[in-house]
Amino acid sequence: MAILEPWQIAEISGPRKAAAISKPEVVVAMIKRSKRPVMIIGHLAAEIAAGDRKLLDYLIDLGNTKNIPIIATGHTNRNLVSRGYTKATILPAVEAAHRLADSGWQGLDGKGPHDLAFFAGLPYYLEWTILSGLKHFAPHVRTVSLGNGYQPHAGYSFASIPTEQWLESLKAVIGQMEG
Amino acid sequence: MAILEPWQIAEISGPRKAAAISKPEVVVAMIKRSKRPVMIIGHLAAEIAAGDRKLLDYLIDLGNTKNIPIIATGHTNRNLVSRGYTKATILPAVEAAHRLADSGWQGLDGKGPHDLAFFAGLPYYLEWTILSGLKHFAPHVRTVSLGNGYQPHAGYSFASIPTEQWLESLKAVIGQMEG
Amino acid sequence: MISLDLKDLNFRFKELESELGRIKEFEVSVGRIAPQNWEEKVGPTPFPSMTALRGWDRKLLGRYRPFYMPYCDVCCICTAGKCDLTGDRRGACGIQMAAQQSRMVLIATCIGAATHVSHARELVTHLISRYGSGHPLDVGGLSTEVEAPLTRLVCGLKPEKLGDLDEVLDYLEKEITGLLATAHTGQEGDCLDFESKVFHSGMLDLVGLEVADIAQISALEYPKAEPDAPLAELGMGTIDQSMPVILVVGHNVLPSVSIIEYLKEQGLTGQVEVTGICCTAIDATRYSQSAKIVGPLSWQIKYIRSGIPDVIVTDEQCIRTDVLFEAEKIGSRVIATSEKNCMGLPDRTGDPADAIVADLETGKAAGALVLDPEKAGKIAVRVARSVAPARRNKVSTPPNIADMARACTDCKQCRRACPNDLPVPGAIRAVAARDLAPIGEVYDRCNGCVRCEQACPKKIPVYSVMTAAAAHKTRDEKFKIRVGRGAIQDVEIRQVGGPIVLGEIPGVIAFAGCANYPNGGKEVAEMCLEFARRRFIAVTSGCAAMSISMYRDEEGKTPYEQHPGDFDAGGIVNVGSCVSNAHIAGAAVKIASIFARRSLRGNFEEIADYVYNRVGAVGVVWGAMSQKAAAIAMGFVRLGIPVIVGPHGSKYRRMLLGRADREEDWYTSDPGTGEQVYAGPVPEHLFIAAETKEEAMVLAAKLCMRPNDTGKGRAIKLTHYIDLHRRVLGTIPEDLPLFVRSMSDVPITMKEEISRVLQQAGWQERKAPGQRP
Amino acid sequence: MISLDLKDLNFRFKELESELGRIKEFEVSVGRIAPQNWEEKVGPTPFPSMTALRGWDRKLLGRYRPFYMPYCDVCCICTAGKCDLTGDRRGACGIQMAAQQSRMVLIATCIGAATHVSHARELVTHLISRYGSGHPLDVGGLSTEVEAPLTRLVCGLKPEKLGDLDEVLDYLEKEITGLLATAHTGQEGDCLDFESKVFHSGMLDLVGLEVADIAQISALEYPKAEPDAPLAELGMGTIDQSMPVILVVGHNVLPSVSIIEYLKEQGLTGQVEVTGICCTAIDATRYSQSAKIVGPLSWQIKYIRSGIPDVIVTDEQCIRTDVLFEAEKIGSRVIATSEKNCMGLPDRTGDPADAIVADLETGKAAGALVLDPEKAGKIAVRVARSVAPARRNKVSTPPNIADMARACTDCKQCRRACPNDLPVPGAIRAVAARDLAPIGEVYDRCNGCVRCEQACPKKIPVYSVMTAAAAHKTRDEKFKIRVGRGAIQDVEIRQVGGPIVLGEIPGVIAFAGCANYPNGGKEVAEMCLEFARRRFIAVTSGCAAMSISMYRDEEGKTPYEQHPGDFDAGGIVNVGSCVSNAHIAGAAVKIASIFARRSLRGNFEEIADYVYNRVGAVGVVWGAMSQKAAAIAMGFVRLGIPVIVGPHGSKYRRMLLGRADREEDWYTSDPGTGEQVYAGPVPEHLFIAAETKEEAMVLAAKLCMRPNDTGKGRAIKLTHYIDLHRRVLGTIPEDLPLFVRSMSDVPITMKEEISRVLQQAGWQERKAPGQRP
Repeated sequence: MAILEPWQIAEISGPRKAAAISKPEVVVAMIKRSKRPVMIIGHLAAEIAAGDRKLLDYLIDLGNTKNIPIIATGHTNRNLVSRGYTKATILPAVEAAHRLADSGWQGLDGKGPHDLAFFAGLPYYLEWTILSGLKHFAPHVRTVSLGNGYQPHAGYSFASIPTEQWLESLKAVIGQMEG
Repeated sequence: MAILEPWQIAEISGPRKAAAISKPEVVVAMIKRSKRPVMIIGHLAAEIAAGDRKLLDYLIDLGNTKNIPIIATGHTNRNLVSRGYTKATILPAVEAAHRLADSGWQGLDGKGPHDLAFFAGLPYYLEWTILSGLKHFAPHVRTVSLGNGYQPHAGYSFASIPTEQWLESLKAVIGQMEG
Repeated sequence: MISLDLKDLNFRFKELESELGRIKEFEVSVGRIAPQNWEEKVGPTPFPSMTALRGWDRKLLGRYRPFYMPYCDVCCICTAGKCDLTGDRRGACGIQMAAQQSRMVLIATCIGAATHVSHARELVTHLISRYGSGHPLDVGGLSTEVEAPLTRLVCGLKPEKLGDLDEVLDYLEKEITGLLATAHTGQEGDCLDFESKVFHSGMLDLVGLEVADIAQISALEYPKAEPDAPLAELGMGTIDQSMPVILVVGHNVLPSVSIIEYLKEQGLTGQVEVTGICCTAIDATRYSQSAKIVGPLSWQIKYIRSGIPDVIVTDEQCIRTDVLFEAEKIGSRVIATSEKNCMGLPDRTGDPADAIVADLETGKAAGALVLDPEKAGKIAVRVARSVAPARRNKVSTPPNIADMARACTDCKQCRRACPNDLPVPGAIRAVAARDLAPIGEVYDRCNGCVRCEQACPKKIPVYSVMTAAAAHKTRDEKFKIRVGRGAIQDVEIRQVGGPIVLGEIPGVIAFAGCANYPNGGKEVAEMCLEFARRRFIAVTSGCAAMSISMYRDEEGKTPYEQHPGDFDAGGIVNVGSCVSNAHIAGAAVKIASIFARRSLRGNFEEIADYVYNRVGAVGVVWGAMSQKAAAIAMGFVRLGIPVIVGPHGSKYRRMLLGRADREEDWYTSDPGTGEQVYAGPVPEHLFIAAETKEEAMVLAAKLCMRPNDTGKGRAIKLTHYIDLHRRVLGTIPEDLPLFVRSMSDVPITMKEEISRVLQQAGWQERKAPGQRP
Repeated sequence: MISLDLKDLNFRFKELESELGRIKEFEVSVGRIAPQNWEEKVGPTPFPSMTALRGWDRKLLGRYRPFYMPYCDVCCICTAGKCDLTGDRRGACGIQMAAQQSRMVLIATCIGAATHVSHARELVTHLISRYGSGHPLDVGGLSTEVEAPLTRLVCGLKPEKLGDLDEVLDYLEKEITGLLATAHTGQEGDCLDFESKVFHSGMLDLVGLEVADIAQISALEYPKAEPDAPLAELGMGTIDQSMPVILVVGHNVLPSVSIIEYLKEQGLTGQVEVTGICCTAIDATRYSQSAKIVGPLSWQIKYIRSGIPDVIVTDEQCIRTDVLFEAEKIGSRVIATSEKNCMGLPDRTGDPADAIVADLETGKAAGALVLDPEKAGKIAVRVARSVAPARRNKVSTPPNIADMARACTDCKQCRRACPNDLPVPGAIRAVAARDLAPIGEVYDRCNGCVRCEQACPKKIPVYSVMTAAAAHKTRDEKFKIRVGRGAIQDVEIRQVGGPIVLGEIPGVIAFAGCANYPNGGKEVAEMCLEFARRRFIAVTSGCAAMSISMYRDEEGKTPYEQHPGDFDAGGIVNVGSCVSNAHIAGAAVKIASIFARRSLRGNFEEIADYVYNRVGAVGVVWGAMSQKAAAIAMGFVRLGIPVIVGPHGSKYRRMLLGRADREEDWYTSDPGTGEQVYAGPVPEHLFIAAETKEEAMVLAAKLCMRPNDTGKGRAIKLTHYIDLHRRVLGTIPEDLPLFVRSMSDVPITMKEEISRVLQQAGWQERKAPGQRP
C-alpha cells in the first residue's frame, strides 16, 4: 500500500508537500527536461538490498543513462570505487545542499547551476532535513527523493511503498531512460 | 474542488488527521451508532448564509431529527431563542470542550457521557484548537466538524468544499435522518 | 581593606579598635536593602524560589484544571524528535502531550518575562547612569506611599531609590534563568509542575513591569498617579504632514525622550511631528503631550505604507521585523536603537553623528544601528528635517487599485491566510468592480498582519489595496486619549477598597494587551464603555487603551472625554503602557494591604488568597497575542485574578477552567468555624478564551463574583450578570442558582423572576462561608 | 550608616574624620572584584553585552554562512500564527524563514545556557553555604594557576574564592534574560543578528560550565587536573545485585555526595551500591571511586526495567520524564531533589526524615520531593536498605519474549517511530521464531528512546523484548573509565602549545555530548581510538566519555587502560562531566594565553582569533541532541573551534558551512604586510553534521588544519587527512590542492603521488600568510 505520509511518522512538513511519483514516467520526464541534473547518494545505497543487487547499483545505472554526475556523501565513495565508478565528487550531504542552495553556484563542473537533484541512500531524517533546506532556500532546484519512504519536503517523492514496487519503478525509469 | 488540507493553510495538525466525510451516509451512520450525541454551535452559524436560510437553521433541523442537544457558544443562544429554540445549554466553547474531555462528565442531562460531538459555526481557528484538545485528551468522544473548511484535528470533517456542495451534503444528512 | 563577598552581606559594629583607628556604630549594607527602612514583618516567602509558592499554585490548579489544546501532534524541540505524541505516546525523552504543552507555555511566558525584565534592566541602568542610583522613587508623592506593591509583596523589600531596583532585577534574572532551564529536554515533565513554573514566571513578569514603570515615572517625571492626567492626540488624522515626521515604534521610551528633548533644545518643538506606535508612543505622551500616538501595533504597515514618516526609530518589542524592508519602499530612513533588535544594520554607535546623518541623508545608508538613545534621538531629528523636503511627494498618489484587483482569480489563498478568515476575495473582486464598500468592512476588522498579501499568487498588494480603498477612514482617525496616569493612589484605594470588597462596586475590569483582535478594535471600546457605564471600574493600558480611544459617541466624544480617569466607579483609567499593567495588579494588592491592612512584605500567598476571595477584578485581553501578554496574564492568575482572552487566545494552547458543575470543587474552609462550606463557583475560571464580545462581557460580569461578596454586593453583581446575559444571550442564565447563596443575594428588582428560576432548579439556601476578617 | 547602591562600587579613603571617629586607609570593595588581584590589563570587552562581539561574529558568519533546514514550513510560537513561511512569505510579525529558524536556534541555546548557568548557580550557592564564600578556588594547585580561563577571558576578572563566582553568575543570568527577550515576537528579525546572539549564548554557556566545575572541583576535592586520575567501574555488569542498589540520575552531584558521605558516616561503604547514569554518575566517581557508572543517559529505561535499582534519586537535566512511571512498574522508590524537576511529587522537604522514609518503605508513597540534598541522600540510603530485601526477587524473570513477539503483525509502526529507522519489525518476527540474532543487532544500535514501543498498536513491549533478548550483553558490560581529571595543567599547555600551534601534534579532538548516536555508541569509541592512535590529543567528557570506555581491544583492555590521560599526543583525556567541557575550551584559550602570552583579560576577540587561526582543535559531538549540547557547541564555535555533529545534528536546523570552492572567501590580511593573501579553506566549516563515522573522521582530520600551520605541521596534518580519506573513502582527496600552499606542505612519504594530483589540478604555489607574532 502506498502511504503518502512521512515514513518517519512525526516528520510532518507543513503546507507544502512533495508530489507523489505516481509512475516512472514522471521521473523520466523530469530528467529529460532537466538541463543539469545531479544525484546525491548516501552511504545506505550500498546497504539497501534491491533484489540481488544493491540500490547503489541501480543508481549508478541511472546516472549512466544521461551522464548524471554523482555527489557521494558519507562513505559512499568507497563503494562506488569498489564498483569501478571513480568520477563521483565527495561532499558531505549538508555541504552539497548548501552549495545547491546557492543559485550562483556553477555546479560540479563549473558550467552552470544544477536544476534537478536526486537524493537516495541518505538516512531518512538527514535527507528530510536537507530537502527542507532546499525547499525553502533553493527555489531554483527541483528535488526528487528516490527512496521508498515518502519524503514530504522533496519536490517529488515516491510514496512509502513496498520494496518490490519501488524497485520495479526504479528499473522502469532506467529502462525508459536507456530506451 | 475538495481540498483535504487545513482551510487556514498553516494550521497543520500532524500525523493524525481527520477522515474526510466522503458522503452524507458517513454522518448518518455515526449519529445512528451514537448513544449520546451533542452539537456545539458557534455564533457564526447564524451568519453563514446557506441558500436562503442560515447554517443555524439547518443545524436546528439536524438536532431535531434525533433530539441532539445543543450547546450554544458565543452569543449563539440569542439567535436560537429568536428562532424559538430555547433548550440550548449556554457554555463557552472551550468550557464545553473541557467538560467533554472529562470522561466522567455525565453530559448535559447528567445521564452519561457524550460519545459524539458535532461542531459548527465556530471561528475556524477556535474550532481547530478545541478539536485538537479533544483529539488528544478526549479519546472517548468522536468529533465531527460540520463546517465547509477541512478541520484536520477533528475525527471526521468535510474537506474544504464549495458552499453548494456542502449544503447539499448537510441537507442530505438531515433528509436521511428524517427519512 | 574590607572586601565583601556576598551581595546580601550586612555588617556593623558598635565599636572597633584597629590599626586604622577606633570606629563606633559603623555599618555597611550591601545588596539586600537593610530592613531598617521598613517596619513591616517579613512574611514567609521573600524572594521566593521557583517552588516556594507551589502549594498555592496547586490549590489554584486543583480547582482550575488546565485544558490543553495542542498546536500540533508532535514535539519538535530537540533533535531526538520530532516525536509523535498522539494518544498516550511518550516522546524520546518520555514526555507526554499535556506536559509538552505546558512546557511550551512555560517557554512562552519565560520569553515574555525576560522581555519585560530585560526592558526594565535597560531602563534602570540608563536612568541610573543619568540620574544617579540615589534618585528617589516617587510614583505619586504622599498620596501614593506604597510605591511598589508588587516588589514589596514578592521580594519583601521596599525600594526607595533607583539603585534599590538593581537587586530586584538580579533576583528576576536568576529566577527566569532557572525557569527556562526547566524546559530543557529531560528536566521537568509534570504538567502541573510546569504550570506552577508558568505562574512563577508570570509573577516575576509583574515585578519586572513594576520596576520598569516606577523607574521611568520617577526619573522622567511622568504623570504621577494623576486621575486627571492630560489628554493627548491619537490617530493618523492628527498628523501635520507638512512637517518632518518621525515615527517611533516599540516599548522603550528613551529614544523618544531624547528626540523630544533635542527638539526643545533646538527650539524646534512644534516644527517636527513626533509620532509613535505601540507603547513607546504611550510613554512618549506621558513624557510630553507634544508627541502623538498613531495607533496600536497593528497600525505599523498601514502607517509606513502611507509614506508619511520620514524617519523611523525602532527600539524594542512588538516591532514588525519587516520595518526596514517596508521603510525602504517609501524611502524612509530607519534608526534602530536596541541591542535586542539590530535589524542587521551596521553598528554606528561609535561613529561621529555627522557621518551617520550624512549617510542617512544621502541615502547612502538606509538605516543605522545607534545603541545610544541620546545620539539616536539627535540623529533622527536632523535626518528627518533634512530628508523631509525631498520626500514631500512622499504620500504616494493613490494606486489604481481597481486595475490591481482585476488580477484576482478568486483562488482564496488570501482568505485562507487571513488569521480572521475575513472575506477578502469577494472584497477584492468588488474593488475590481469599483465597489469599495466590502473592502471597507474588511478594513474595519483587519489587524494589518499582511498575510493576505504574502499569500497572493498573483502578487496583488492586497493590503495596500485595502488601505488605499479605506484612505478616507484613515484621514478621519482623530481621537483623544488620556495619557497614562501610572499608579493608583493609596487614597483612592482607601475609598474604593470597601465598595469593591463588599461588592458594591461590581468589579474592576482591566482591558489590556495586544491588538490582535478577532474582529477589529471597536469591540474593546464597546466592552470598556459597557462596563464603565455600568459603573464598574474600567482600567486599561497599552494597545487596548489606544483602541478604546478610537471610538466616538453621538456627540463625537471619545471614551476618555466621556469618563473620568479616577479609579472609581464609572472611571476609565488609563494607567499607561504595557509595563504599567503592574499598577493594575498593584491596585488589587494594595486593597489587601491598605484597605484590609494585611501585611504585604514577602507574603504572597496570603495576599493572593485575599485578592482571589475578595477583590472582584477581571482582566480582558481581547487581542492577546504575544509571549509578554501570556506572561502578564499568568501574573494576574497567580494573584487569583481571572483573565479572559479573545478567541485567538485559545492558541495559547491551554485554558485554566473551573467546573461549575462539580460541586465538590467549590468547598472552602470557613475561616470562622474551619468547616468545609460550599462557596459556589466564584470565580468560575482563571484563564478562558471567549468566542465573541458578547460572551466576553457576560463572562467578565460573572467572573467578578467572589466568595466573600456581601449579600448586597452579590446582588449588585448578579444584576449586571443577569442583565447582560439576558440582553446579549437572550435568556436568564441557567447557572444562576449556583450564585445565589441566600435570598439576600437576589437583586430586589428581579426578585420574582429569579425566585421562579430558583424554584425550578430546586435551589435551597446554603450556609455561606463566614465573612473573613 | 554607609549604604551602597551599586554592586560595582568600590570606595576608599585615606583618612576620615567623622562623628564615628577617625579612620585611615579604609576601603570597601563590593561586587566587581577589585582589580588589585590581577596585573593584566583589561581588554576591550569585559562582561561583553550581547552586541559587543557582533563584529567578530559577523566575520565568522560571513565566511561560514548559515544553511537552514527548517523543521517544518510554519512558525507556531505566538497566537498570531501559525504562519506559513514557505517561499518568501512573511509571517504576521513580518518574519521570514531564515530568521525564524535562527530564532528557534536561539531559544534552544538560551535554554541550554540557562540550564548550565542555573546548575552552576545551584552548586555555587550550596557550596558557599557549606564551605563559605571565602573557600579558595583551586583546580590544580600550582601547576594550574590559570584557574578560570574562560571567566578571565569573558568577564575580565580573576576569581579566587567561591564567593567571587557570584558576580559572574549575575552577569550570565542578566545576559541570558536579555538574549531570550530578543526571541519575543516582533523583536530581533535578522538571521545573522540572531546567530550572533546564538554565539553569545554559547559563550555564556561555556562560562557557566566553568563556574560550575571549578566550584565543585575546589569544594568537593575532585581530582585536580590529574592526568593519572584513578579508574572507576562502568557498566551494568559491575553491579553487585545482592546489595541494596541506589541509582542516581542527572547532573547535579550534591545528592550523590550526600549518599556517599552518609554511607561512610554509617560505616556502610561497600554495603550499598551507588550507581549512576549521566553526568551525576561521572561526578560521583570524581568524588569517590566507590560509585559506579551504569552508562550514558540512553541507559535509563534499560537499567530501570532490569529491576535492579531499589531507589532512584533524580536531580536535574537529562532525566527521562517517565522515570517515575517506569519506577513504579518495578516497585522502585523515587526521590526527586531538584526544584527544576519536581515530577509532580509532594514536597516533603520540611517533613521529618523518619516520616518520609516510612512512607517510602511501606510503599505508601511511590516517591518524594526532597529539596535538600543532604536529607535526600540519607533518606535514599535508608530506604534502599530497607526495601532491598523485599525486592530481592526484583530482577524479574525473563518474560516469554517469543510469545510476546508473536503478536506482531509487521505493521512497521515501530520502525516508522524509530529515530534511526532500525529494522525492528523483522527482528521482532525473528524473536517470534526464536532467532535472537537480529534483535541483538538492533540492540547494539539502539539508543533506548522507547518510541518503538509507544507506537506498537499491539502493545508489544518492544523495548523490553529487546533488552530481555540482549540480557547476556548487559551482563558483559564491565568496563573501566578514567574519572574526570578536570582542568588541563598550565605546564601541560606549555609543553604542547608549541607542537599544537606549529601543527606537529596534528590536532586536538574533543568527543563530547549526548548519547543520541545514529548507530550506537561504539562509533564514538572507534573514532576516539583512531585519533589517539594517530597521536592526536583525544579529549572527552560526559556521555561520550562513557561510551568510549564501553569498548575493548583484543586483550580486553578499554581505551582508558590503553591510553594515558595526559593532555599530550596519544592521550585520551577524560575531563569529566558536561560542565567539564569548559576545560576543553579553556585549554584552547590557555594556549593563547600561556603559550603565546596573549593577554586574556576581557579580550575575547583577539583570543578567539588566535584560537581560530592557530589551534587545530575540533569538537565531535556524535550524539548531540539537547539544547545544552547546542549551546556548548556554539560556545566553541564563537571561539573559532569547529564542531562536527552526528547526522541527527542536522535537526539543529542549521549548519555553519564554509565554501571551499569560493576562493574569495578565504583571503586574510597578512599580519606582516597587511596584504590580502589566500589562506585556504581552513578550517573549512564551523558546524557541520556528518552522515557517517567515516565521514566524520575525515572531516575531523581536515578541520584540524589552520592558516598558521607551519609547513611541517601542515604536512603532518595532511598525512592524516589523506591517509584517512584514502582508507575510508577509497581515494586521494580531490580538494587536496586547496590545502597545499607550497611544496613544503607536502608530506614527504606521499610526495610523488601528491605532486601528480597537484599537477593534474593545475596547482600553483601561493604566497602563504606570514607567521603571526
